[in-house]
Amino acid sequence: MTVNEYQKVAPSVVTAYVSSQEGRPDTATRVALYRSMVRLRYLEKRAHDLFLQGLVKGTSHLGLGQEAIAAAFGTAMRKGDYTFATYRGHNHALARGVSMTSVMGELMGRSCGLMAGKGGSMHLTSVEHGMMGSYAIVGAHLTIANGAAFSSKYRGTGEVTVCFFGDGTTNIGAFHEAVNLAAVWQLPVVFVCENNLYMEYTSIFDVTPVENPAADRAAAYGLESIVVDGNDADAMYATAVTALDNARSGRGPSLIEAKTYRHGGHSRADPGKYRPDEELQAWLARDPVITYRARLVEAGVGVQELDLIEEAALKEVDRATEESRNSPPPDPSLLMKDVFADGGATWRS
Amino acid sequence: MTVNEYQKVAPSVVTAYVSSQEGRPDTATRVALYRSMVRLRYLEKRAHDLFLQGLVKGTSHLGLGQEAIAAAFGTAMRKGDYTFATYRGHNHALARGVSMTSVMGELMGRSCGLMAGKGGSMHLTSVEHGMMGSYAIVGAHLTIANGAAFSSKYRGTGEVTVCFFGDGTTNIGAFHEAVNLAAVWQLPVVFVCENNLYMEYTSIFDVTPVENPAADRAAAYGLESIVVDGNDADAMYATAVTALDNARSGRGPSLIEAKTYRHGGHSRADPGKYRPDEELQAWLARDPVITYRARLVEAGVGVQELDLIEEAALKEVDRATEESRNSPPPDPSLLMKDVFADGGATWRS
Amino acid sequence: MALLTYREAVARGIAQEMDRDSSVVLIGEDIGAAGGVFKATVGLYERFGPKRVLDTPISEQAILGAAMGAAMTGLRPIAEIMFSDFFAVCWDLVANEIAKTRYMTNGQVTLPLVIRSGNGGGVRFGAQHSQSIENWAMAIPGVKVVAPSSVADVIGLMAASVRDPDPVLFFEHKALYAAKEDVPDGEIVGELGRAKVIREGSDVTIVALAAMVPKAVAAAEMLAGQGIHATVIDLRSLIPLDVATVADSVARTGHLVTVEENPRALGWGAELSSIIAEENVFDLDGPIVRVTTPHVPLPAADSLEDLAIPSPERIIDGVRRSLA
Amino acid sequence: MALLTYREAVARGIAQEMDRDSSVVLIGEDIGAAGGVFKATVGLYERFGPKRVLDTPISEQAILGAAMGAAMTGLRPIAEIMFSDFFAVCWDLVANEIAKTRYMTNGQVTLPLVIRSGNGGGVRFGAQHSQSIENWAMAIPGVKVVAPSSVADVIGLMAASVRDPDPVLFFEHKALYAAKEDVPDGEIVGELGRAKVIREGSDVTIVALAAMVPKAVAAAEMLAGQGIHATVIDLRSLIPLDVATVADSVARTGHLVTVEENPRALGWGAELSSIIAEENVFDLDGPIVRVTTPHVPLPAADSLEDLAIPSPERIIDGVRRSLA
Ligand SMILES: Cc1ncc(C[n+]2csc(CCOP(=O)(O)OP(=O)(O)O)c2C)c(N)n1
Ligand SMILES: Cc1ncc(C[n+]2csc(CCOP(=O)(O)OP(=O)(O)O)c2C)c(N)n1
Ligand SMILES: [Mg+2]
Ligand SMILES: [Mg+2]
Repeated sequence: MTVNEYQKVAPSVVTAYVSSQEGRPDTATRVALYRSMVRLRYLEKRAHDLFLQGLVKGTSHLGLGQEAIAAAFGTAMRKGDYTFATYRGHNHALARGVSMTSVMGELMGRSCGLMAGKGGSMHLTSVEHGMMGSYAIVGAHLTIANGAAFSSKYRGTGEVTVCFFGDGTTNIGAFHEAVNLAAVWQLPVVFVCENNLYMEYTSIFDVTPVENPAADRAAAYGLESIVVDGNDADAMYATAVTALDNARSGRGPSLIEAKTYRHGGHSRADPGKYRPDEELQAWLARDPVITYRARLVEAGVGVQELDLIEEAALKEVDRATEESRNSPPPDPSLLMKDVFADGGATWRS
Repeated sequence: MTVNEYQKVAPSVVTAYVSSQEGRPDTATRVALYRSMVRLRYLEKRAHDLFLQGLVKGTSHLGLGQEAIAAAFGTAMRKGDYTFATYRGHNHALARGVSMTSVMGELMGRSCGLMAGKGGSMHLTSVEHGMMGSYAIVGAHLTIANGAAFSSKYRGTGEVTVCFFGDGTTNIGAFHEAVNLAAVWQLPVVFVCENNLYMEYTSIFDVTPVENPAADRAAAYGLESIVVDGNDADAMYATAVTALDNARSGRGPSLIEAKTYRHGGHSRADPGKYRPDEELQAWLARDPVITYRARLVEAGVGVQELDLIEEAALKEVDRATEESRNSPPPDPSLLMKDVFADGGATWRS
Repeated sequence: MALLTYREAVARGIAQEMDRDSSVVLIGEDIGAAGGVFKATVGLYERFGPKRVLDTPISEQAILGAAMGAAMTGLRPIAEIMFSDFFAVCWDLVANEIAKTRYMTNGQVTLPLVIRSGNGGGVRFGAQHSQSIENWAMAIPGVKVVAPSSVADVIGLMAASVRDPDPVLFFEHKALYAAKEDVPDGEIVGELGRAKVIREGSDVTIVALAAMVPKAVAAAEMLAGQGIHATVIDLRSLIPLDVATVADSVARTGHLVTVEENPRALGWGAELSSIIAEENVFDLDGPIVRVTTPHVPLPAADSLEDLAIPSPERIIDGVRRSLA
Repeated sequence: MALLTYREAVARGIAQEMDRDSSVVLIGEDIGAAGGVFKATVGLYERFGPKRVLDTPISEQAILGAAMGAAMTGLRPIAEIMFSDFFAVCWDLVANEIAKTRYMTNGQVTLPLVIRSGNGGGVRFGAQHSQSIENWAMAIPGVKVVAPSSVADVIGLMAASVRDPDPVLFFEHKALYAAKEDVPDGEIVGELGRAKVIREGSDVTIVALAAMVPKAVAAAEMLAGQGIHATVIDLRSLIPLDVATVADSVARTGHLVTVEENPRALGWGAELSSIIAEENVFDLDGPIVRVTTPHVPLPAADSLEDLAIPSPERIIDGVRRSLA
């Protein structure tokens, strides 16, 4: 199959990956998954609006279309587990319980932001929620995730570390070093490749010699090859549960490739025009939030319950927007704070 | 098989890799292979002696025991082809036709050295012989080799680039990036992993999650898995011919794993005591030079012919030693020469 | 004459050299059909095709290695490292390989290559996408370091860099990509290692680079209104470093102020200051003052980033300290 | 008292801290049973076992990433980068991640970790295994930078580094590993950011670091024979930088000479010189002179390497230029 052929048929190919019948979550969990996805979706849409209004400065990378992956792990992970994400990390922060206000405030560079504006959208971090950081240099955080996993193993405290990254990341050296060391040290870490088919503006197929950029590399580290439909919250959840359990039980790391698609461009400045329209349409038809809603309704979940979830999420987003708009810019004194652990920036006497 | 079990049986396992009956070189070529191996062997032994006499300064990394690999490629490559090697590169320089005096002179920091002492033993380079450098930072030169291969492809000039490195190198990021890009760009490059079972002082098996550190990664780049007995000059030669031909004919890169063993320590300061004695003995019994001599004699090559080859090599080494000893240290003016292409080191006006 | 942006000038400079010399090729991430994330290579793929404009995987080490190997064997590659912060993932190729190979091989290997990169802050990208790392490069013997401030210089210095037989790190300033200027038609070729005196004044010498040049000029204009007349010098390249032009000016003004976007410790101003303090100390009538970003990572929030990067006001303050 | 080598002091310093604090672990290549390629970790594997002394693949990015992630979550790792030149393959972890994370997270993340490395030349290892890269680190806001010259300081500053809540880059000098000194028994704990006045003299202040300290002392002794009395200061750390001790001394001597092993451009002497030239210019009675390796890669041949690295003779010459 050539690259273009593959891309055209991708949605149906992807559907074939699913094996969501087994290990399907119970109804309460499925509702929780839906709630989580809706929250992520609404926040990202609002972030886009605020960008258009000039209120989100700098850059930002939306996870619209990729919600099922973050929601599934966020739901399956335990308190105390560690998340490492990329610049495309809003979803992952929210899915671990970080408040919308602190995420949105950070995007807007306000003092209510998670890091009071010092980090920005690409570096969302909330240690309190196990959100150990969002990293903007491709590849690095896979190596850092290993360190957290090593620490858990050393301390015997049983946390699992989950590290999210994109398809393009599989071609950088740090990916290789990190997955390899995790395998050698048998670390309790789960590497999750969100394969959205594109790097920034270039198709991953144009610059990668294998079809599944993560899964086809798993054997190089003695790991199992795992491909999952990243737009199917049930399949993602089952996969997450298994991988987390393996890690927690001392059976070592996993490398998971979740096939998905971003609805928008790479970052705020990008209209994403390089993508064939039919490809985009096919993937929009597989929207993880919309299709999951339909699935839940079909499974007997009440429409009102789902409506209420959506309304609550919308209210939460509105409130977060309001709070962030009203939040002042960071205090100027922050410029010279917290370079060092004494709270300051003094480097000479 | 556990690591230790593997190491113990390694020699016999390795023997099983050989498929040297097909593509066996003709007698003239086999004699040339023997001559090349003997030259490398004698020079390395002398380098060791000179180090004991305090004449080789700094560090040096001998290729004793690994001669078959360099000799096979050196014999199979064409004039104009490019070699990239590591700090363990004396063999590779000699095998491309670099004179013993200029190699030995470089080890001794004399002006007759290949780079007049400015590079040292770890950086042997002779552009004239296609010896495009020896590199001392693990991994980097695989990426540089790609550039030479790309250049040949771009210019349409048909050279093949061959890049040698060790087993330990397969775990660093640059390895991943380089082999991957070579596969994506279908470059005329041959990557040759000389798996001598050890990094510096640590067994490769202790820090690698697969059994064949290079070959088991080939599939990650869509490449064929190739393992060859690196102590068998015939097998190496046949493998080299095939890979060079594939590259030259536009069939893209190869990744070859040659199983071998270094007879001494990692570098001059290392007695290599971390290696089990039985392992060392088993590999010494598979000495590529001694076993090949026996094989040639069995195949009907005259003992006198082989004796003459050895005598000639010894004379060459003696002469090189003499010339290097008598060569003055580099002219002090070289300190400030050739930082830039104007020949100087001026960085300010 | 044509009104060009700084980002268009990058593409024009490259096109000029690719037209002239078929050994020039372009290598990088998203530089082809996408035209680069800063849109600085727009049109080159269409014009020169996929054989000469090559998209790569996200593999910065592989990019620079490919550039180096190609330069060793007859090509003149231009490699892109998208944001200069990413030099940190491939610094080995710059610091240990590209910079040292000519010397280590006793002159056998020549490396005519250019590595261009989006450098600097002011665009609210946060600490990992805003650094001014031209100083990292300056510290490595064996590379040349160029950082143009004007649209015309982008073309001229790009041409000079491509034609230079040595490896050149070419820092394009992200905050200047949208800047516009009229530039002459036809071939433009500059010269490396020659600073440009942008305005002359007898009271103080202000030396700046890249995005700090317009700020220094703004400060000088404000100072003129207060009766203080400043010479403003655009260094244009750090290696070669045009000390002579600076020293000449200091000999006349007696006062030196450097304006650096980089964090304080070991910015290029330190080197310049130490040279003047060693060789021209008796020309000085006051302290050499360095205006820099404080020694902190760059914050993302606009309000904080604006506080961090030198402003005309802070430059004026620096001048006053030197004159005091 | 015990007569110890510098390399033994490394192991003793680490052992002292591992004994005290079970959150201290050691990560690196060949550091376990092999005891490290410089034999600076001999005995630690036997004493603390494979759970606390971990050999890694040749994966410097993975090493530093592991150290960082472990430090974020309660451990106090000591990572080894075998030769400091190899920082170039993992500089991203230092410059972009470890140094910036506390700041970017508004203080949420604390990174108590040490990265130790064999640094410097004089051992004929050639350009890729001999660099003095403490300056690369000094240019990055957010890390501390330590480089001991004496055996006792190795222990004391190692202890201080391990106990420090911030990331510390700890540069051991390869040419000093065999140096021997008597050191007291029992716990030794030093302090970061305090320079040491090694000898006092009223004519000139010579500031040095690591392997340049014994050379500066040798020069001072020779100068004393010629009636010139030098103060010699061992900086011991670059970040924090003890400017006060240097400035005090310059206020007395009126002359400053820095002795750096690094190539000239942007060595730490430039920063120190620029600080004095800005803040203490009126204390100076002559130019600030920097004695450095020329701005070239280091050659391998012994005769050339000896010419490159500052010698007592070149230091004396520098002093004479400052006093002239
Ligand atoms: C080392 C490095 N190189 C390049 C970049 C620029 N960059 C940022 S995101 C990106 C694409 C990443 O693609 P992928 O891993 O698929 O993640 P996605 O954005 O699709 O989620 C690139 C090239 C970077 N941040 N770091
Ligand atoms: C990036 C980097 N890390 C570490 C080293 C130190 N080092 C030099 S050789 C070596 C072992 C390499 O092992 P291998 O690749 O198997 O090659 P061999 O020496 O066995 O030929 C190491 C760790 C280095 N030179 N570069
Ligand atoms: Mg992607
Ligand atoms: Mg090996």
